[in-house]
Amino acid sequence: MTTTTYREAMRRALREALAGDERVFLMGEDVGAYGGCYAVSLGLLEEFGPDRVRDTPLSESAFVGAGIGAALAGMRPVVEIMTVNFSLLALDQIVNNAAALRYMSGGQFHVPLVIRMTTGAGRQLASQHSHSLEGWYAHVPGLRILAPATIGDAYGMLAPALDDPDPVLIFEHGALYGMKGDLPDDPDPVDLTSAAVRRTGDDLTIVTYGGTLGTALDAAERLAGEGIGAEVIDLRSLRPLDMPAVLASVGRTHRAVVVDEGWRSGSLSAEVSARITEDAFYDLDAPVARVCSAEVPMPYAKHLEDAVLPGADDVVTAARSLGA
Amino acid sequence: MTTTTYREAMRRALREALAGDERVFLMGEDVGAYGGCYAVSLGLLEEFGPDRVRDTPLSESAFVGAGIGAALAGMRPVVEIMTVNFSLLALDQIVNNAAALRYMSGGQFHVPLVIRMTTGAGRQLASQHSHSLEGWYAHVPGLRILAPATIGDAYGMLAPALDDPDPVLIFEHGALYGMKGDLPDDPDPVDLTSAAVRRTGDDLTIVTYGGTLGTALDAAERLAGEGIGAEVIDLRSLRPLDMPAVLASVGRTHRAVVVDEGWRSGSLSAEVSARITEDAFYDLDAPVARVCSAEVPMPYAKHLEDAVLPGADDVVTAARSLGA
Amino acid sequence: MTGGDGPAGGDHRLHLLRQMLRIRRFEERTVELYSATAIRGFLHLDIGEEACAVGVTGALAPDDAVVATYREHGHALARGMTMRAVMAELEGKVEGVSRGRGGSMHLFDAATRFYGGYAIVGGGLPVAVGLALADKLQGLPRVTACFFGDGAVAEGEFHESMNLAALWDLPVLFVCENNLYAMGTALARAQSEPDLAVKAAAYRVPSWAVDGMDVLAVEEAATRAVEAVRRGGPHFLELRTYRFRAHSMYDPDRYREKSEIEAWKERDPIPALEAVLVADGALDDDTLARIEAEVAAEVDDAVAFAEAGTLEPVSDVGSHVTATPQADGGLP
Amino acid sequence: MTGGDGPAGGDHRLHLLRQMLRIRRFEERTVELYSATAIRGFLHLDIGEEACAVGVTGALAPDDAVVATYREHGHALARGMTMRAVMAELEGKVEGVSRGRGGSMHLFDAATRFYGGYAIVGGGLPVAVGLALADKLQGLPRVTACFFGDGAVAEGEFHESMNLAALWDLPVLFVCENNLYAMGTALARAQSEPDLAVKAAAYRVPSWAVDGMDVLAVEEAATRAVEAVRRGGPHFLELRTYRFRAHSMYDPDRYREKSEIEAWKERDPIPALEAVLVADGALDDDTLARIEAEVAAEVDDAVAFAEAGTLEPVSDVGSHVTATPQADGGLP
Ligand SMILES: Cc1ncc(C[n+]2csc(CCOP(=O)(O)OP(=O)(O)O)c2C)c(N)n1
Ligand SMILES: Cc1ncc(C[n+]2csc(CCOP(=O)(O)OP(=O)(O)O)c2C)c(N)n1
Ligand SMILES: [Mg+2]
Ligand SMILES: [Mg+2]
Repeated sequence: MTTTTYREAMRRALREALAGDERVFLMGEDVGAYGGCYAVSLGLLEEFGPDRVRDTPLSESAFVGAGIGAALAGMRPVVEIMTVNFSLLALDQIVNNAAALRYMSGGQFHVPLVIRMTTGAGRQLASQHSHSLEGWYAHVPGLRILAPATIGDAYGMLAPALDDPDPVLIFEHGALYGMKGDLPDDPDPVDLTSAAVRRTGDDLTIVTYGGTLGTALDAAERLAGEGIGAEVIDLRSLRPLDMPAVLASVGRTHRAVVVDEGWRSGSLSAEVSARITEDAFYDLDAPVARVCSAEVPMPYAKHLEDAVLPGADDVVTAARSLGA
Repeated sequence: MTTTTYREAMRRALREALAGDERVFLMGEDVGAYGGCYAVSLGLLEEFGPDRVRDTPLSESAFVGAGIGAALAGMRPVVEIMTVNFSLLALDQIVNNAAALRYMSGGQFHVPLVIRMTTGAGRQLASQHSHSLEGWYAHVPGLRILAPATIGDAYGMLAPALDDPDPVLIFEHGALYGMKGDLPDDPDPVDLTSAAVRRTGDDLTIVTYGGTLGTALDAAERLAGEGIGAEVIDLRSLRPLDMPAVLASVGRTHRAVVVDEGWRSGSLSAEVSARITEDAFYDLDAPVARVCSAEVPMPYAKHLEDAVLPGADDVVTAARSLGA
Repeated sequence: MTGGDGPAGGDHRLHLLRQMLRIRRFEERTVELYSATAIRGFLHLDIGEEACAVGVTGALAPDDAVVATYREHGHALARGMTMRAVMAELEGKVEGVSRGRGGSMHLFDAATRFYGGYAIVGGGLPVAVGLALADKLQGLPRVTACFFGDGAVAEGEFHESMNLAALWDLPVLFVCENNLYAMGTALARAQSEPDLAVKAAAYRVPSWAVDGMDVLAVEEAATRAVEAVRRGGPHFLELRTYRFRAHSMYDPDRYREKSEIEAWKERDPIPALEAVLVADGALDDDTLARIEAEVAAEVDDAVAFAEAGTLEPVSDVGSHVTATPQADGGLP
Repeated sequence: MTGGDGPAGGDHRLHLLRQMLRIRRFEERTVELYSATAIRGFLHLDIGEEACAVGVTGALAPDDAVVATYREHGHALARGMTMRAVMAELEGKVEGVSRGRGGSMHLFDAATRFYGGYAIVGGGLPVAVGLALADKLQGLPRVTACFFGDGAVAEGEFHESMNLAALWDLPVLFVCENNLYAMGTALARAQSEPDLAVKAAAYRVPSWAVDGMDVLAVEEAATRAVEAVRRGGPHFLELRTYRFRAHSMYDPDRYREKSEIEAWKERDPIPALEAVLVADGALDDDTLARIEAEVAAEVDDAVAFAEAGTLEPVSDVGSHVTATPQADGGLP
């Protein structure tokens, strides 16, 4: 067991992947000489050299597409898009090529590509640098979408993602990189397909992932103080969704709040809410509630950003409103 | 009253806009010499000249961004993106600039831009040319999203969209251009903010828009034959959503099916479903059902495409499953 | 690598002729099939441009890779996909190269390293860069030939891909089939600098401009270019060509003068090569008639094969989205 | 158009000096405020590059437009935003140029036609093209100056925007502040052709390369370039400059040699201009001390103003999303 950070856990996973498989290489803006925009890849250039830790020019579409091509030809690229905000420039490659190639080639080709990117707000980066768009990616058939919320997942999701013969996108919330915690020296392999119950409770299910897991756990703690037992489910995989896990919990608690950092309308929470209603309507004692970001481009000022983002308060209020 | 087509109605609206306001110009790939990919702008180049009906090179990001800049400086551009599939290349401009400029400039600037694009499948155009991504755009604060499903709306939405001081996106379903119908010589102005009840009924509400309105109406007709009265609501505006209209209907019928052509997970239907549940839970006699496309990149073969797309059969089946 | 029906006899030029004829006759038949609604969707014909596909693929080795656009019947056939499997694809049959899921715009073939069939203009270029990057990283002396049109040159992906390939010295042959139009938009109305070689130079990518109506010239230039790429770094080949038909079956072709089209038809690559061969005594009427008959038979056979083909069961529509089926698939 | 505190006296060069000092001292103070957490988010400093912003904006007319990047304090101040309003913005106060919503990366000002403040690299270029298109369509003899970095040149939007501006002959002055790095990536590791003038030529856009550490040279070149743009068509100005500080406050600056930074600091544009002025007898110690004192007072005043500023009420957070508030706004 070692005390480490989310950032270091991710780095350890990258290092082991690079060391363990010649086909793996890391590519993206400033992953090398700069040390990684969020220092995730710090030191890897020195260790593995510029062919395998490859700085790219500012050209998101081309280097993501190059990752697709390299994957098609037998490599196992890990492409870092510095943040989800910039990924829009590469979205065509992801949707129309990475996600579709297996299908439209009738199964002849496949794209064993991992794309990592930072997502989320909370650091006063304003309107163009604060998106949470992983819900969009979760809309696209052919992709697997992961959101590690813990140190264990930050470390443990990369290896199975690289083993997946299809494209996997990993969304790392920018506010988590500094999070500290323990990581076993030889952690168990992670199962990418299942959600995790991060706290148990009988009165209410809080469904969330990534950057808002902490928010949900804080809210659960406060609700416990009021005698309300909240179960917290970390989705972990946003596509496919582990609905059996969610439904099992809601089947017991009869109430659900879905929390995510995206804008509410058209958020991933909408999908989770719709599915709970579709599959557990008669189990529900109250409508599924959602706690998301206010629907505004993110303002810079801290008090405004705080107001826009979903907080533990908002989750507690929503939970109470369900009469749990 | 004239008999016309959806395509001609759109063209008439464009012609009147160009004739009526010097600030209006149309810009996009092949809007001029080619006559418009779907012949919407046929003849307008000859009538208004190349400055106002402006062919662009294949560079979606730049010409959409140029529309934003021109709008900032007082023009009223109508930018045509040939199809929604290509709009991913311009998505950064739309999300990070068009939608955000008013907010992040503290209200100093605004972007009176209209973007039109074709959406949808049904013409065997396969995986890269069959998307229905208007639901993604409806996620973005700062945008107004319209989906004309009738000839009246094809004609009538453009003028108020141009009057809107903020960016408006109009999604024209490719299968509708040839649709025939009547248009008054002097139609009433269209209210962009309200949904339309296209058929009344007391047993069930079908909520849809754009290309699947016909599907919904067919299904309603068949349900009528079974003694089930389906009310059909055409959302018309996908952002903001006219939820009062939807809720008023569901308040009477107690059952709802939402139909759209997007992939189900993360679709606009998810949002509509979640909102109905949130706001009318205790009115519902059954969970809200969704009928969407199968979650696959669109296959070329006709029988497969037909199977993937939501059809009247699927809507009827879903309606029956609600016990209406 | 050669496609089709075996070795073409002693004179390699006869082989090139046959390849062009295969494409021409194949596509002529697809027009009929389109009218008969056996083929649907978008259908973009290569007619007039056959020398490009034939000349360039003729210069490639079997384990080189090809990336093409939605206008790729010619490339697919020249590269070695069978006419049967391509025709079956166009008819949406499971015997098609892409199981009937791709259609005309998305031909794929692992056996010939034909990586598609991209219908978003410019979208194939980054993929080609990546294929070449993999080769370079693996130390494989392979070349990736990436076809695209003059219209694609305006897209940001052209710029980004040229730079990346040049910066990293990757074995990509960029082949621009400059047919002077992107749908209805003439090159000079799309590019402030219509000389594409100047653009290539801006990335330090060496370039050739070649008469794309002359298959011998194309093959020769492509051979030199492929060699150069194999020795190191990307090269750019501009093939000056012309499509005789409209952009797609939907295009009323309003934007070109008839006289312009007629003038280019005078330079049709097929009669042009025939004339050279006849003048050399390498081709006579009988031989030509024989080749035409063989090609016609191959086309007939392909159509028969496609029509006898089967439709993929609807219940399989969710397969091949991912290796392991996802619960989110399935029918509506 | 000049910003700041009024006319600078007879010698225009003193005005340029003052402008550069205003930017330098302003930004030095922002570093302190960042450490004190009064400023947060990303903060990108112009220090070392002041001659670019000052020289180019000096060449613009009042109704010309400016489009800039996230590294735009200098451009905003030189263009005429008040130090008070910019500082208030950085402190997130409603008195800020963008009401505290934009922060350092998104400075906007309608009065000076300063259209932002774009933080997606390359994202401002198409907007600049559109501003110029509007001017051309309206017959207004205005110029749009569009600033961006060397890193942006690799993005597809650079390519598309240059082509569009050149093809349509639009009055855009493309100003590339080539500081040799995009974050940690040196230009030569990002561009196969690092000579940016060659790139401009690929669009038939005339270009100038200028010493970006010499404000007089920048202003002179910019003046000629702006005139040329006003007469017709885009021009490209490469300003060879260097940032003395790290990319942002987060950047540990591991990728540059200390000696390289020191060598460039020898060419600091402020002492360089001072030396010229002193040699000419146009500046003496007293005058310099007076200017420095006035600038220091302006900075102090701006900080006091910002600190006394107010926070926008949280209840207003949903305003200015659209003209008419949408029901979908509001708090979580
Ligand atoms: C990104 C994108 N924009 C627009 C289109 C629509 N479109 C299809 S082909 C085409 C013209 C392409 O011209 P060119 O690259 O010269 O190839 P050609 O068709 O002449 O072979 C256009 C505009 C598209 N498929 N993709
Ligand atoms: C599209 C995009 N990709 C990546 C980033 C992250 N990023 C911010 S600034 C920057 C470097 C830009 O370099 P350059 O254009 O030379 O401008 P400079 O910062 O040197 O002034 C990068 C990579 C971004 N903001 N936008
Ligand atoms: Mg062309
Ligand atoms: Mg730079």
